[in-house]
Amino acid sequence: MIEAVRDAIREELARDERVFVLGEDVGRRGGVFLATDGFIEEFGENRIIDTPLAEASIAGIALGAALNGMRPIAEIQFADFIWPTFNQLLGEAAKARYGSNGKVSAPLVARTPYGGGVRGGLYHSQNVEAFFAHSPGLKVVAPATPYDAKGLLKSAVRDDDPVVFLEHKRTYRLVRGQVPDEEYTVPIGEAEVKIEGSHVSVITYGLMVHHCAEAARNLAQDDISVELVDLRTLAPMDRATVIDSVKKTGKALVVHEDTRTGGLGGEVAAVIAEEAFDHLDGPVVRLAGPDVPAMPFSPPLEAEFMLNTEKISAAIRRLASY
Amino acid sequence: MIEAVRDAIREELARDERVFVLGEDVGRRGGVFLATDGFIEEFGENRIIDTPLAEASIAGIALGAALNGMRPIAEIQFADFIWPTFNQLLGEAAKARYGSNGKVSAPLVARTPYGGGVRGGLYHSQNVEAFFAHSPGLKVVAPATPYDAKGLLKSAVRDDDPVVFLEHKRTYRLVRGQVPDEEYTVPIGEAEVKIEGSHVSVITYGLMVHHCAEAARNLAQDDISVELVDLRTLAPMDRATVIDSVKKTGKALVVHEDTRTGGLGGEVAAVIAEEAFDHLDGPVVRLAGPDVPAMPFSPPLEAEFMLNTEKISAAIRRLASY
Amino acid sequence: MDHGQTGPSGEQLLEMYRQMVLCRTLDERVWMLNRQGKAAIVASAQGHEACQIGSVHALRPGSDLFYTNYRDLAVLLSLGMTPGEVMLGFLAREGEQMSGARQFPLHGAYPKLGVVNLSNVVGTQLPQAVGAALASRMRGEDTVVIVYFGDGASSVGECHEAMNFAGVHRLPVIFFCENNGYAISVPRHLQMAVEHVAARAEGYGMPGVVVDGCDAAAVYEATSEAASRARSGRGPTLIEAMVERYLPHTSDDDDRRYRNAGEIEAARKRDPLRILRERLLGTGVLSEDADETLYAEARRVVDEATELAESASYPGLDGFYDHVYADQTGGAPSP
Amino acid sequence: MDHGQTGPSGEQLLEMYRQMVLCRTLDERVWMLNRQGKAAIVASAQGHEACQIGSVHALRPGSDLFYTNYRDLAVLLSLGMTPGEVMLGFLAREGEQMSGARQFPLHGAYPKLGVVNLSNVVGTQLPQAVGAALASRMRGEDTVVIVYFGDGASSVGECHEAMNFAGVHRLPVIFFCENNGYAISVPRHLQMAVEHVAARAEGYGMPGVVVDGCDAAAVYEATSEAASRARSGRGPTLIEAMVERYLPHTSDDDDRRYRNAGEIEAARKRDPLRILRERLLGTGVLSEDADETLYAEARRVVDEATELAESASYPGLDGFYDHVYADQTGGAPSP
Ligand SMILES: Cc1ncc(C[n+]2csc(CCOP(=O)(O)OP(=O)(O)O)c2C)c(N)n1
Ligand SMILES: Cc1ncc(C[n+]2csc(CCOP(=O)(O)OP(=O)(O)O)c2C)c(N)n1
Ligand SMILES: [Mg+2]
Ligand SMILES: [Mg+2]
Repeated sequence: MIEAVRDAIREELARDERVFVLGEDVGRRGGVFLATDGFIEEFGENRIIDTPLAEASIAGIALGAALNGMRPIAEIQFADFIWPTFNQLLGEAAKARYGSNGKVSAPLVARTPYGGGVRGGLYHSQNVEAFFAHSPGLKVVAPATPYDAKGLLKSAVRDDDPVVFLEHKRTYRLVRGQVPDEEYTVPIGEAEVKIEGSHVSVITYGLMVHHCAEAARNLAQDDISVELVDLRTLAPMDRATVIDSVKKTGKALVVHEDTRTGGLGGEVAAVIAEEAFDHLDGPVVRLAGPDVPAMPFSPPLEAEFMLNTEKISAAIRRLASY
Repeated sequence: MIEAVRDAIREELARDERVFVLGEDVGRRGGVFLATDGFIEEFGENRIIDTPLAEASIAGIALGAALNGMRPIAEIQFADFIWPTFNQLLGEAAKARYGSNGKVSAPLVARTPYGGGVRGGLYHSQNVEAFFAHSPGLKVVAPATPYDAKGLLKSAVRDDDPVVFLEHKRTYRLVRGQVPDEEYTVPIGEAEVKIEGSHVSVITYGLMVHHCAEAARNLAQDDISVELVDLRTLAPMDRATVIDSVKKTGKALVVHEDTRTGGLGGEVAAVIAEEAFDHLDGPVVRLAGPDVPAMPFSPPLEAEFMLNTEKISAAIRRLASY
Repeated sequence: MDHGQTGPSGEQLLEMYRQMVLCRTLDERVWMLNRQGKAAIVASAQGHEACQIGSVHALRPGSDLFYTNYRDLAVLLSLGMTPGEVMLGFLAREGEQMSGARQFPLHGAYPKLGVVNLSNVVGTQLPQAVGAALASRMRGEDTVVIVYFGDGASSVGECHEAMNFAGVHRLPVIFFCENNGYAISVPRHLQMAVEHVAARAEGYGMPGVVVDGCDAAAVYEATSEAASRARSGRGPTLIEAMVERYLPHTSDDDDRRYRNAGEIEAARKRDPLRILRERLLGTGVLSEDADETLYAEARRVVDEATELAESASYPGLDGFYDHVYADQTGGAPSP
Repeated sequence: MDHGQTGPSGEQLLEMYRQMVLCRTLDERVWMLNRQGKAAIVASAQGHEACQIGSVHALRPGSDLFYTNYRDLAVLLSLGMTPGEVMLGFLAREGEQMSGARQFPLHGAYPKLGVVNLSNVVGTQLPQAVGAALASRMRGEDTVVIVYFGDGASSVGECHEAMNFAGVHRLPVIFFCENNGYAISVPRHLQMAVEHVAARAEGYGMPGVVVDGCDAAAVYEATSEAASRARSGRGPTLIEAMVERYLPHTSDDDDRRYRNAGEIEAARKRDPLRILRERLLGTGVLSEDADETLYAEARRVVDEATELAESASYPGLDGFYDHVYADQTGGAPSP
């Protein structure tokens, strides 16, 4: 997965002079996850900028450069440190086009590794997608596979609006997958049915796509047919694909790693409860992280927080037999 | 309403030496909405602190003082300027107790005027409740009436956990109501059925309580009986009161001024779709602000953004006849 | 201070004065319209005109970039925004240039004038200006970016971050602080422990210059020097223009709560229009008659602007959903 | 520097040295445990011991407050945290004191020691420390609050805001910057445009003191002076202790990507243990034999701590939901 991210950025840097990278340790260190490994040698320190430790200004400088014709890719080292960017990303970038009545564009990408299951403890495991997805004017992308990551990141760089690009850090090394040699992009704003099925729709994104896919494969042996929808883009959300799936299956399970209350699953469930109500054969169920402040460090506590294939399978089973 | 807020703070300052106020212009100016009018004369500049213009540190200093035995009430002048506090409020304060395994408490209150309909334009009208309500460890309160405002604010000051206290600025002068002379509090965490009814449950909070109440009164004349639930506390949410109401009426309309996608209405709708599914006689409908970045300034544009009694009545009618 | 070599010519000063008169006349009018209930909100530029106009004249409108603050009416007029355009903003009418009347007056963007003022959020413009300078330099342009902000804004974390980055990368930025001694009601001694914001410049590796912001010529010179420093790759400068705010913070404020009459009286003595007028009369560049004419002309222009705006309609609802994203009707083209 | 009047006694220096030896021994052990796959993450204090321990000795453990950074193992040991407690944290076991193993080692709070380190988020401790000082002063206590942070943290907006507020209100805070020249891989010249973080102090109305952070005695003196300044109501001080980080940023880092061997070699020459050892041997306060004994004792203590932690179990799941709010099982009482 990390290779897909790296290749996408490198190709965009090579393709378009307006693209540049800024963030902490993106230069000689190559990024703490090596997303920009070797870039400073290849593109020079004018285009690969090691910033001071100051997230608010990383976002603000990226925004200023974007308003002035560039296409910055800002790396926020961990999503847990992204709060100081809200003033610039939610407050300013999201509203730049609307607030100028279309006079300016803010085509920046803010990439950040998020999510847990990597022994990151409270402050290297957080999920932040719900915050960004509640900000009209921003686009929010959270790919699950290397193919999607590369194609969506390239689309994000080319997009004329600010895009928050969320990379689940557990997928960086865990998830492998084919990525074509030839140039391609994946459009922002389209969910994908990753597995077709007829009994229960499971709607999810990011790392959970893989756990849900495994659960679906296991349950197939018990003749429970799961349709797996990967949102891929969280905002603007592809409601049509979600609704179509639920209309077909009549049952919906929404899954995310993020804590439950106020999470993105509420939005998905609400859309279903409103737009597919007449097709529902059971409650819209959410399976999500527990409502504790964040994911603890010690192994058993971390495991308790994280969803996994077993927890997901059990939830699907319960819903299927409703 | 503003008097209720002012009285609550003044009484708590008088009651408990650990309580103090900090924020921009809270001193001689008495706050831009006069929530602290006359306080500096009454309590002195050691307890009513005019801070530099720096929201991140207003929150951080309040947190540090709370950890060290005080009970600060921090005023963030407008909710639109609250993003820089996220690092301290969501990142630190919300996790202080959990992250120290209960060793420390962070009993601070962060008050802020929010919401629109006051010709505030993009940057003096925003709703921010959904962000705070997605942070386990924080409590979030959004009263609609003077009675609730005073009683809940006093509870917030006495609470041992960090509380974000949201005051809809349109209610400051618009809304009047009885407040008893004697000391009372309203418990955090309890919704209130403001109007009992049988056909449709309307779940809302803040300014919208008043528009919904008016709609309910109007619709009563057409024999549509509305049950109006005022959440009052947004987190932790009183799900039981919501569910009980929907079980009774079978229909639910969730209303908020905040933009729709990712708003708190999603959470409410999802809870209903999951926990009251068997009792539903119609889709769970959300009526909310439009998905544009924020509320525009020019009068007709602002009016287009805001919900009002007519829009709410129409939505209730549609749902009642489903 | 020596106004010789780098100082503005008499002609330039006269033009600055003309713009100051126009700004003052317009500013007084919008304040009046507010009191009549016609303009929802006004943040007056009165007292700040000399530093705003003096700084603009030292730069290159058309190629340089101007990250303005909400109190910068004089910057905008000096750059060529018309009083009619300004007035459309204050009355929130159709045709408003910077935000389509979606925002408070003077907020949004005016790309043709090189102006960006995205929001009301104090301090956010500072890192944006630094990013804009970085972009220009990456393309090898010799653009200078000036960013205006108040003494209150100097306390914001993003101000520190922006200055630090500009210092590290020696970016062509002029940090222009209009220090009027107040952030709404908060006076200097509660805002900072030092006399001058400029005292911070050294810690960012840039010069900090304190200048009398009521003296257009002095500001012109300080800005010229900062601009040539920036253009020659020597990096940013922090200019602190000491000015006075005689009026309440905005039309929503009541400054009697925190300022006494004597203090305001004293501040009025430093009226930049009076100072420049006396100088121009003294050097014979301006006559009493010509001064009268300037004011009469300003009143005429402002009358016209008012009529234009009052007869304009409010924006329609057709475009309400436009410009949320680029790929919607009317979305801005990619830059 | 004159170590006369205000300097530490030979006995004090010997005790500091003993703590430094213990810290180094423990630090090397946890690093080894990381390499064995037993400790998930380590941010080593090696190279920083003298400044951490020297500063603690100049303060009043028990009543002063210590807002620590993640690299401050020596501060914690000096305050009285036991090696066993430390080791429980590195192995994330039941009984860990600061966070119940919910957080990275050394994060959370240890109220009995006056220690708060809520999170891994760089810079957040600065305004919190300022708020703590404000609280103490409101109650009329003569507490001093010291807050430790790195050169990288100096760039964060909240650092500026915290220092500004402390300056305005002359709060009893010591801002203690452990400047090791790197923030992970980002070297000083990309972090700031000046040589020293201390150059910023003046802009906040406080003294800025640069001190050799490898010299425990010098740090002791500088901190003593700052503490007496703070206690006598004269406000905050910014101390910048120049130290070296010989090891990678953390056990997750690979510093060969951005530092050459020669540079690290040179840094090692400033090993604070060697420097203090030579001084103590020179003044006869320490003998080679006694030094051996100190190391042997440290190894014994660290062995014991390791055994204790390795034989401890992981926390159970019973308390997983505790301490989200006070009104849940086990919630902390109101302060
Ligand atoms: C981040 C933020 N906090 C608070 C406000 C409310 N506010 C608007 S202007 C202002 C004072 C600004 O003072 P200063 O920077 O000195 O500029 P001046 O108005 O004096 O020109 C305040 C507190 C805001 N707009 N943004
Ligand atoms: C706000 C924030 N941004 C980024 C990080 C990731 N990070 C952890 S330590 C560090 C470098 C800190 O450098 P410095 O302050 O100099 O302390 P040092 O590690 O050198 O002692 C970074 C970037 C973080 N923890 N918090
Ligand atoms: Mg000011
Ligand atoms: Mg460092």
